[in-house]
Amino acid sequence: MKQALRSSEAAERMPDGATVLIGGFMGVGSPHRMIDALVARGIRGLTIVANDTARPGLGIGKLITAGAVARVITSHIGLNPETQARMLAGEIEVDLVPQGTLVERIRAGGVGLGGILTATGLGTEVEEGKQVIEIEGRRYLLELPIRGDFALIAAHRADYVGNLEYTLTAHNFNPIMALAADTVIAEAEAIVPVGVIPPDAVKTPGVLVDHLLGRAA
Amino acid sequence: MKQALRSSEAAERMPDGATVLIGGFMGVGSPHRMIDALVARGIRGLTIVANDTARPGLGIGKLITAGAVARVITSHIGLNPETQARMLAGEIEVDLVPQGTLVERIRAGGVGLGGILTATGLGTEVEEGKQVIEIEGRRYLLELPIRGDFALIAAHRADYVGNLEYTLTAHNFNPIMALAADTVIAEAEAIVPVGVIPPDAVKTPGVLVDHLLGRAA
Amino acid sequence: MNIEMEKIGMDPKERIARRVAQEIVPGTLVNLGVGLPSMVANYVPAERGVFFQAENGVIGLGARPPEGMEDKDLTDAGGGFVTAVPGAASIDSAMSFGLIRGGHLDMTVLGGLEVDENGHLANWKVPGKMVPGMGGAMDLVAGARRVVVAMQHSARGASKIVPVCTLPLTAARRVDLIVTDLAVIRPGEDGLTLVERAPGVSVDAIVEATTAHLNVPDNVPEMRLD
Amino acid sequence: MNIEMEKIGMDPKERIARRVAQEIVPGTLVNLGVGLPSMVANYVPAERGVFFQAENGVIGLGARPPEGMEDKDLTDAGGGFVTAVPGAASIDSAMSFGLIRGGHLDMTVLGGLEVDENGHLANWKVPGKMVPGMGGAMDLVAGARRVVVAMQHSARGASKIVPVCTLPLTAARRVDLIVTDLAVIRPGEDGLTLVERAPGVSVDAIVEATTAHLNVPDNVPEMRLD
Repeated sequence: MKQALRSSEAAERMPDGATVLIGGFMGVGSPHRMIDALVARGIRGLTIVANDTARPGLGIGKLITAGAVARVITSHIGLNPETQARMLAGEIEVDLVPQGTLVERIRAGGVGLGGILTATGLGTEVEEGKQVIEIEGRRYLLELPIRGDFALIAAHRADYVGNLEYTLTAHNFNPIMALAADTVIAEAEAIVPVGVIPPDAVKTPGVLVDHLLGRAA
Repeated sequence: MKQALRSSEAAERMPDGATVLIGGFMGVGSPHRMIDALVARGIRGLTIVANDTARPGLGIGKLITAGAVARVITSHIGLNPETQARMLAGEIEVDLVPQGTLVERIRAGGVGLGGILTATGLGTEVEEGKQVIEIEGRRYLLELPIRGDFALIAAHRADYVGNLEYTLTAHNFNPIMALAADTVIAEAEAIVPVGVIPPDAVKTPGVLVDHLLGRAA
Repeated sequence: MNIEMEKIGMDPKERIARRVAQEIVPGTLVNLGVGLPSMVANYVPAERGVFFQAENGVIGLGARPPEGMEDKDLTDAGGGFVTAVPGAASIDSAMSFGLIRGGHLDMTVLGGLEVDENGHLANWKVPGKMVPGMGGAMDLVAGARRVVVAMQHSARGASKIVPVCTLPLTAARRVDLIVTDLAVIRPGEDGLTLVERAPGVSVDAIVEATTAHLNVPDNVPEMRLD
Repeated sequence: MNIEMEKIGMDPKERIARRVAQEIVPGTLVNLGVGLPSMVANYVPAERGVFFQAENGVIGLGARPPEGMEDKDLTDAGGGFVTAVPGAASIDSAMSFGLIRGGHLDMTVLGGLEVDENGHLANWKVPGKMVPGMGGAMDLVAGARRVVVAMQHSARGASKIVPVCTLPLTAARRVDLIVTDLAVIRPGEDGLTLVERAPGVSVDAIVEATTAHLNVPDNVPEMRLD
């Protein structure tokens, strides 16, 4: 059984400079309470791994605006002009990774693979500096795993042992990121007693979750 | 919307010598109706990819006993003395693959990866003949994808468009195998109208399923 | 070209979307990019049994929801509210891109900045100016069975169909079809072939508006825009 | 050794299972192999909040179901009927082995055919005789944070703890602990160290029953078997 943690307490446990996987797609299915708590704590120098940086004032965009981020590993920053401006000004380092490669690299980090071979990115800038491996006459890029010190996960419902359910397009990177960090912090819209989420509906087993944010005050 | 197919019709579409991925773990979550239909059809020379060969008289064990199988790619044959006997007699070729590597190789075949790097099998017979790749001082085996001409999938419920639900330990290899074959044939314990399985409960999207066996007569 | 567009009483984007919709095979899985490509869904009748995928996590993307019934957890890849059709499935990003990269996606429709005589697409970066990132575009072009580029023929008076892409490529793969407000063009081994022209647009006008070399057959029929 | 076992009124397998159960840390995720290792669960009180994983697809494996209430779709990795505890999760094989290989499994308990002075385990093949296959054993030994081997000290009078494994290895990794009916042995950089002896069993008897070299400290306490 998990102890319910306040978002401010959770944010205190995260040091400046940490590598943080953050769920969500344009703010949908993002851990908004944890993001707000990190902004409030004034955290600095983060490496963020996330699909995108949302928009200014939304989700991960708040961390960008707050100056909390030193580096982003992401697939898309097109809807956040502030990320682009800070990148061009040299304030944020941005590593652009194809979305499918990004999620597979995080999964590889989570399930103990040393790397994966993919055709995505061949013949593009993504190929630069990477090892190319030929198998039966076809070329593939060797892409390496990504892991975080922390993963911040947003779920639809959690139960007391930390089992998580997601809904609709709010799944996105969350179930994969929950596999790939030393410390996994989940926030859910509702926390229900054990047994309310049936075994077949659990998408992230509670054994993966280290901390659960308590009911929003 | 799928057309409901009889198991005998489905078996007729499968040629001798095909490579067939078959779900199940010791017969639990195996496509028993399709297996019976293949035995009845007298199919020969199959390459079976499956976690195990169950027991004589159970699940995949029936295909072994019927002499339908030329080769098995599997993690475990210990509970089927007939597989072992036929292997030692040179009648069946058996490729033993660690269970986690087997499922990841099938997944790689299903999601378009050219291969995966894993530490499982290093320093064992599994390493023989494989490429070893060193990354940041750690060694990994390069394991290649597996795909089938057919995947035979057992599900708990299907809906009319082929969305599948699984239950408890009858998931096992089924959701992964459904990704990795040219033709996917699913049998379910019940077929329900569209909408009865809510989007969040779908574990194999119907777009992956080519044929659905009709209600058992 | 705008004058001609107005003549036939159809917005150029609508023309493109209607023409692309004809490419969509019944009962398939299709991904539509953000922006213009997403308009294609408006012209695909429900009876065709097509499932649209939004790569952010739904198979069975539907139209906009009724006012006041939007669900914050159901959006398309552009972040706009959508619905889910009966028979829809929620999927995570690993499954979503597993479908795209594993050859399960029958077709993708993407916007473009440039397409060249090799059929190469560039659509994710203008160095030094605009770097939105590739999002899912590289996966889609590398993985989809069929890639259709839907874009305006020109931008600010300059042809977007060029001899060789000057912008960074999205993939090494040759796309399968280009549909613009002026023409339908098929890339192949022997370069770009003009296969259809927009209603009221002459072959000469298309060739003039295109910096890439176009193979022009004797007969170039008009697009059918039903 | 059977005489001594009977003296203390406990089956050798039960002794092993009870001793291994003490290794299990509250609140962790543990995988128990088929056979003897699966007996360990009987001696882990529910209050410890341990989740047992069956690699065929459940986290939160429970005891045997009541007679007549068995579910054909809920078994352990040996195919035997089990229950699921409250808070259990169903998982597919990719997630199951993702947990095992990704470092999420705190401990695994496996049977063995041989363990050697390097701490290497052999437990999946007797060439020419018995080739059950490795099942999940290679993944478990390569991936679990802690590997405990639970086995009888000898088979048909021959020591199973040997200088160098003669059977094919399960992994190159050194296991963390060996628990037999006679002893608890810890493999390390400097070989195998005898850390506990079964009640009523002398150090000399253990050394005599073991073909591998054992480091023997001055004080080798008796196993506590609560």
